[in-house]
Amino acid sequence: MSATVERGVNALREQVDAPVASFFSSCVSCGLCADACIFFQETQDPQYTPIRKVELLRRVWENEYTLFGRVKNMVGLGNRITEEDFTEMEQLVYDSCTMCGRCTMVCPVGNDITMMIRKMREGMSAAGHAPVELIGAAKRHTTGNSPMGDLSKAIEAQVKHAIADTGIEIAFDKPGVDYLVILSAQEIAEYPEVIGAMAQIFDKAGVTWTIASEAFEATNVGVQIGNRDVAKYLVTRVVEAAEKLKVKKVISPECGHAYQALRWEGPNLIGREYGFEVVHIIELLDQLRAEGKLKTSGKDSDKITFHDPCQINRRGGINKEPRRLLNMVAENFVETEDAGTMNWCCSAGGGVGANERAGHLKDAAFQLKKRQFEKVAPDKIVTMCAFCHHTLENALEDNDMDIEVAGLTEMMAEYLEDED
Amino acid sequence: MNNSSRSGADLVQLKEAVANLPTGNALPILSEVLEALGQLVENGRTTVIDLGAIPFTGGDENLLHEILGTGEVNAVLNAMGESHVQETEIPGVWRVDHYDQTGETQSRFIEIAVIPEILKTQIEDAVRGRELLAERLNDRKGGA
Amino acid sequence: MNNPNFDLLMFARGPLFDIALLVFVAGVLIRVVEILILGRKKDFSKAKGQPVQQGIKTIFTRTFPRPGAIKANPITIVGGYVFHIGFFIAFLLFVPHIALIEELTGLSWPGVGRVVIEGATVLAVIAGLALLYTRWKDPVRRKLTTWVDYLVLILSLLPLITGYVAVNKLFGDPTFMMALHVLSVDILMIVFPFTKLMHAFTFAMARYYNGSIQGRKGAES
Amino acid sequence: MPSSPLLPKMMKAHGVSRRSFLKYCATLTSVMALPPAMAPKIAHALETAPRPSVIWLSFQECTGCTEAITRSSAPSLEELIFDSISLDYHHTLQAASGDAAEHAREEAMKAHHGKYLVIVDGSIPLDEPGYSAIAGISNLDMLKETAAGAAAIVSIGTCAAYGGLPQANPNPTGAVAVSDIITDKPIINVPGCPPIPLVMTAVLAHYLTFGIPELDELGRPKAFFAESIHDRCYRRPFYDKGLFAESFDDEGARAGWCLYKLGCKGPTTKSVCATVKWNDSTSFPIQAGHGCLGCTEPDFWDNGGFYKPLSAPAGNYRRVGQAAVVAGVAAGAGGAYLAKKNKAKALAEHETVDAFTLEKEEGES
Repeated sequence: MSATVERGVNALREQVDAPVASFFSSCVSCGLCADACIFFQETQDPQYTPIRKVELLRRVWENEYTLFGRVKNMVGLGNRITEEDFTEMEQLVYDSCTMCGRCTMVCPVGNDITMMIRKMREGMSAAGHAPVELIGAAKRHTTGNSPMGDLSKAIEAQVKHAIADTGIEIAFDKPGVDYLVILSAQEIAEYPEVIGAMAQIFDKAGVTWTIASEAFEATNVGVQIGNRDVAKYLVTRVVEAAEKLKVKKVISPECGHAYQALRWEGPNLIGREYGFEVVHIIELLDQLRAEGKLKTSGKDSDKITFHDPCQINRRGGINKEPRRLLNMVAENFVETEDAGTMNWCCSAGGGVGANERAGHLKDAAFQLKKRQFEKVAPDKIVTMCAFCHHTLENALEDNDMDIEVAGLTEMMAEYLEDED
Repeated sequence: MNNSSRSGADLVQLKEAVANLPTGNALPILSEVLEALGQLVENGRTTVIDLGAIPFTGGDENLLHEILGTGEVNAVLNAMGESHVQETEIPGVWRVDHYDQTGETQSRFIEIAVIPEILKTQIEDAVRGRELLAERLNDRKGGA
Repeated sequence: MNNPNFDLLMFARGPLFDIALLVFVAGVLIRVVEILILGRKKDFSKAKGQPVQQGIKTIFTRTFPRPGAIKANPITIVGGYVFHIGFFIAFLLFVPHIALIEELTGLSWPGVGRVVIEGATVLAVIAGLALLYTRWKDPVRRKLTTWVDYLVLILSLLPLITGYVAVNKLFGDPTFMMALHVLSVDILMIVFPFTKLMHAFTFAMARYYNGSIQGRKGAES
Repeated sequence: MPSSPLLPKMMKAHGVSRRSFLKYCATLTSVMALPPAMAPKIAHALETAPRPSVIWLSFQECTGCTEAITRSSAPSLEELIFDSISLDYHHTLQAASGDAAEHAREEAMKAHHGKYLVIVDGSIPLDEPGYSAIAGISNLDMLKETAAGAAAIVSIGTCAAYGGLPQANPNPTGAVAVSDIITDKPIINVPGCPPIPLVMTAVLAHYLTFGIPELDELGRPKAFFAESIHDRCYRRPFYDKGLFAESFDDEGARAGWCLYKLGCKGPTTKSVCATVKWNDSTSFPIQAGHGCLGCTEPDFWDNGGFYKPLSAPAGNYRRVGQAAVVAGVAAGAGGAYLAKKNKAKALAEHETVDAFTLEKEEGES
């Protein structure tokens, strides 16, 4: 066994705990997770059955964490994990899974398969089998300050732009404010309007906030690759900046995996509780709404539907908040089939979008979304994840569908009540 | 305990009701009787059907009785316990029920015959009868 | 002279049952203790929802499929329901079985009549055969299924079939069929801890963990 | 020794009419599951069959079988049939004793060699001849000697048929059944503790009229041992309805509910007790409120306890269960300890990576 294979197996070994053991003990191979998977739905290829994607983790558990498995090993019935095993799993663990979490919701015995995919990726990445694009992004983020490389100049420019547009002061590295805003690279590069939108809303609501010049990037490719060392390294930057600035809360932006990385994984990656709280931007907006600090006037007359980002709704618990906000500004709000907790993935989350090898799978998966959108025929799709936004926009264009995509924060800012 | 709230009277009723549920065996038996009656009429052949050979409950008995009815001849034998021999409303079809000295049923038959075998005087008994009669006459003569 | 059928029944009720009980109880405990002691790391993230409550709730709510699931997998879900419910009616509400459990544990409850038991048995067997069919025919399940899965499903059906045959005296010597029935249960108990039959115990743990992981985040489960 | 038919004379002497006899034969056909039309033929055969010589051997037994067949409440035809045989040796019943008794047996064996019928009640001890001997002759020797010239053997009672109570664990005398010793003669087993008198006489009647009846794999006449007591039990509807007595004095017991939970062995016991019944068809154990003990089956004494439900396990399950709990928890903890050690080792051996060490090592296959 080569050193990297051993490193991979060891990483899997580190991941086995009571939940994993109970999940594998409980699986009866009923196959119901298959229908929950967007890639199986659109290809009908049984290899994409979610539970099959965590087979290596299952083998490590059986071989090393059960007495009966140990006995089996002793009599030579064990099944050692090889380089080929890792290679074979690559396309199942990375290409055909967006960690959307639908399988976790339907498993009749309650297996959190998505969590186990996350654990599988620990082994895969340690064994050197993460997709090259994601490794590249990790390198860029490590040496620079975002997965797209060094975005220092870009964010400075975008903030300046926003100040000019809104006439509201936005300060970098201002200590003692209530909130630290971090952004996803996608927003900085593609949808910078969100900065101005936040500035306007916060200004009206009297929220004090800042951006850290050292740590403005919210995304964490370490979580997508599934490598806890890389993820820890990246999340530490934000934690350190927030604690240095002594903010009360950090706002997780409209980005799915960033919310998972910062709010739910981060404290466990660094092994301690934060000195601040994490709140999602939409949670905050809904809270401001409830407090009467977010008021809108007028409504969009377009037929609007909402796309739930998996990591924020299904795996993040933010479900009613965006709908309450959207109802303030949308006159003609319609839901797609399965909307809410069981919404289908945009087709490219969990690192699939960056993975060129997975292109055809992503395109196939989008066909499901396409059919759902066609049924509703909206003028506009609103979402709360910049990467979903990006994916939908491109896929709609590829499929010649003339539907606008918008971020929810931006949309709320658009209908902010003018102060008299 | 199971159903402990049930009253005793209900239980007895239930027990009887259960014991008397028809098994559905009465009708096939009656078809057999009809066939046997044909044999009797055409060939003079006698048939005996053993009601003890199949599950036969009170409910079945009732149905049997309802269809066969009660006929002209009704004989009670006293041969080591009673035997009831009764012609049904269907001439040629007889019910023969044997009881022991304590009145418990021993066996139950339907006999399709001109006259059931058991009613006929047995020659062996007649032999003894002749002896007995002769003896009694002799006694009377001797006494006179 | 011996009655070989009765001897087999006594073997199945006696020494083999003892062995089966030992393997079953010890095996199940080994596996459950093994899982529980393994534990999980403390979660440092600040809980938004209520992980413990939602974990417990999910043990029950996950019993019901999500809307649309039945339409997509009618045989697996309906068959799964009928099989489980039928199996447990026949297992837990047939009075001779209650007598067995009472003998072992001192616990007892009212049973039901033969019509219900036999109806449940027949339905469970039909459902089990349907599950076997879909395992064999459906490409997803076929790919997932190992020979042990087939074995386990067949072994789960045998007590139902042999019990029905023995009680109804369909064929064979009834004592022999009763012996086969008890034997089939002994075998099922012996393979139990080594196979996916363990889900009968670990499903509650799995559902709890699922619910508590989701519940911590305030997400549904 | 007389061998001419005795029955008609006996009947006459007892004032029993032939009609009564015919009625008895009709009941016999019903009991033996023979066609009813056979009744007159049975009557005729019984009347004309030569009176057979019977040697009755009593070994390790309690005389209950003899009691059952000889002690009816009223003079019965069963007795008549029993009386119609030439019982040349039965050391409990015969007047002769000592050498004279043994002499009668030897006489009968000599006179009817190859034709006499041997009836045995009681089991035969094999461990020590002295455990049971008659006139200095061990049971084993007497059985072998007597069986040698017999036409057939009827093993009356479960002791003779299957070893019965003397054979019960730990079988101190090494008791065995007749069929364990005699293998070259037809043997009819009429088990029961004791057998139903009517069944004993019906078997005798069958032997006298038609020879050896059809037997099951345990040597029992199928006519009496084909169906289980459970199948013909009048309490069966309660079993089917799920109504069971929980104790001998509860409401269910008084209402006549099924006795399964109180240990009734009816489902695995083959006999006609539920239909033919006992004491001139008055009752049978289940009707008297007690479960069937299974006395017509081999090893009935050791088949898991009279008051334990048939479905309950019969072994050392309580001790085994406790041991299993201890062993399971201990082994599980042991397994978990190994697993935790394994995980701790894995965590200790964790090789921290960064974005630049995520790629595979060079030179790998």
